[in-house]
Amino acid sequence: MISEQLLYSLAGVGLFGIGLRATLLHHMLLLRLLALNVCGAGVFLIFIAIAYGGIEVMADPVPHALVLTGIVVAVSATAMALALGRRLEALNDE
Amino acid sequence: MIDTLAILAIFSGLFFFLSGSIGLLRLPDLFTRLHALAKADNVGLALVALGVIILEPAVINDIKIVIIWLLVMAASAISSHLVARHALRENRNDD
Amino acid sequence: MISSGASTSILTIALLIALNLLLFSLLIGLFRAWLGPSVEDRFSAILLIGTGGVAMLLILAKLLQITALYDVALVLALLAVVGTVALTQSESNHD
Amino acid sequence: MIELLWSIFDITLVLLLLALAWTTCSTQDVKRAVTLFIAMGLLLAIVWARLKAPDLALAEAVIGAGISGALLLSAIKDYPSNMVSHRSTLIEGIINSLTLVLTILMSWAVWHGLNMSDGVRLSEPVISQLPVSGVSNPVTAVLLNYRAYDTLLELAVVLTAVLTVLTLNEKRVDYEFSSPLLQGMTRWLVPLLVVTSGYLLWVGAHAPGGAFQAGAMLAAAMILLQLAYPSRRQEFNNSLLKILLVIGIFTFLLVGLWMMSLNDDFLAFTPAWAGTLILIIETAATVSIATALTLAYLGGRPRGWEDTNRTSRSIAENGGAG
Repeated sequence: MISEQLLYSLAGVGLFGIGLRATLLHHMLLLRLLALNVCGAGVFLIFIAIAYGGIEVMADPVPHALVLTGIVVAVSATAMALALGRRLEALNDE
Repeated sequence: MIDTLAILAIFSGLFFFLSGSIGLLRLPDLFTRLHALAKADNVGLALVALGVIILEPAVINDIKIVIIWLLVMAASAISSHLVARHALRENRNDD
Repeated sequence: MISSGASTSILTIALLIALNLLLFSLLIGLFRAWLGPSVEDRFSAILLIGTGGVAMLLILAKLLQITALYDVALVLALLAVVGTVALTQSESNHD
Repeated sequence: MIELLWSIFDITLVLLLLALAWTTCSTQDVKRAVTLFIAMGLLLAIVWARLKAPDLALAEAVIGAGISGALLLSAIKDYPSNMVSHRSTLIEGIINSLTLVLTILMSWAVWHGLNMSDGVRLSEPVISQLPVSGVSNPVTAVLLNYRAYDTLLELAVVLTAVLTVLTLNEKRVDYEFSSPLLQGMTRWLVPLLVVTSGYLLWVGAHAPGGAFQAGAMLAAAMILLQLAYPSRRQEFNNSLLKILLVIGIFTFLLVGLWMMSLNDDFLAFTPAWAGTLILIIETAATVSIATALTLAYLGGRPRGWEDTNRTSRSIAENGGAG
């Protein structure tokens, strides 16, 4: 059987790549923001996959705490970027 | 014996989940799809929850699962109503 | 942690099959999110993922012996309606 | 047999996640992208649960189902939805090949890293110090005791983000419609959300939960109220809001300084009091996070904010003119 650690961290790398590509390709702010969030989810997934130790073993709590902080920061950054984008759209309309 | 009962409940719940999602995919318009969804939401989850309750010895967790089931039922009713109403209103605006 | 019937392998296998089938049913439902055509159609797929996710969390809690996953399912059930409300209330405003 | 079934589950889950990410990122339709993104968030919660990270599953469920859905769905109407644009083929090719190379390199790095000998796992020192940390949930211990600095700065980041939101925009216009059914449900759902938020805060000491999850839950309750009762114009008490916004970081700093006077080190908790101090900090942080997320959802200053905050408005208006 393949190792779950490897499978999920490769999935994390995949998410990161997909997100990065779309961040660079899109013109629209909201789509770029979503792509950036996908990117971030990929990084979180790599962390958590490495922390995973198996069905019977307790996972490493330190990466969990790191990623929890990361999720909070990601949400705040998204909210801030949405506000910036909204302001930008309002300026463009004028 | 108890385990068999639980497995039976969970798998009958799965039947409703699968038919719900197939209905979501195959039925012709939004309103019939929402109708299919309600099967998965209400009966499907109820049976799966019942199965897990049979397996779960701690009473506090059993109570939690019952609350979850009640919440999902209420949420599914409200959500279907809101989504359907929204669709109706948007269509009227288009005409 | 209470070790219960989940240690018996038949039950574990049955629960795993149930988990796989649930994921499969979500996969079918997600085709609707992909196909659309309207926002409401896509959103009905999200409603299905919400309920299916609750069912999956209940089974995972049993399989992995993590009781905290019942809390996650509870939170998911409680907040299931918030997204729907945000969707249906926000768009009716602009046209 | 059991391992095979787990593998099938893992592979399906991963493929579904990647497919959702791809469709989210490749579409030009904003509404479609946002709905698919919300679906991906819900799926991520299941992935965290599968990887035995219930704290994260909890956070992702609150964020994915509640906050980010509401944030993004309400933001859709700020943007034109049918703006299709393409990069030139050359640039697209360059971007595609660059990201492909980077992805392959990273895959190799991950594969190589996982094949190396197991380094020092941090979980052992975490577990061995748990008795003196004041809590028994290792994640909470890491967040609020061992690495309390990080959490303090995290609160500062949240505060900064919200201050930016408040400086830039006015609150969005209220919605016009509501449904009696929705209002009926809100009337009993909101108290339930508040109680669950308190439960998550309390349970964080010995099981998954904590300040952020509780705060986000409380914010979801506020958002639901805002959505269900659009006609009843909530007049916010702005001075109170400002206090609630900073009370978390203020309490954190105060406790840190107090502990510095006792133990010569910033945020070095006395073991006997650690449990109580962590609960106090978390309660204050919950209130602040809830206020911050609610204001972020509103998208700007509530009415009457300027009366006590003239400078920020004049800056925003000058920015608008220039």
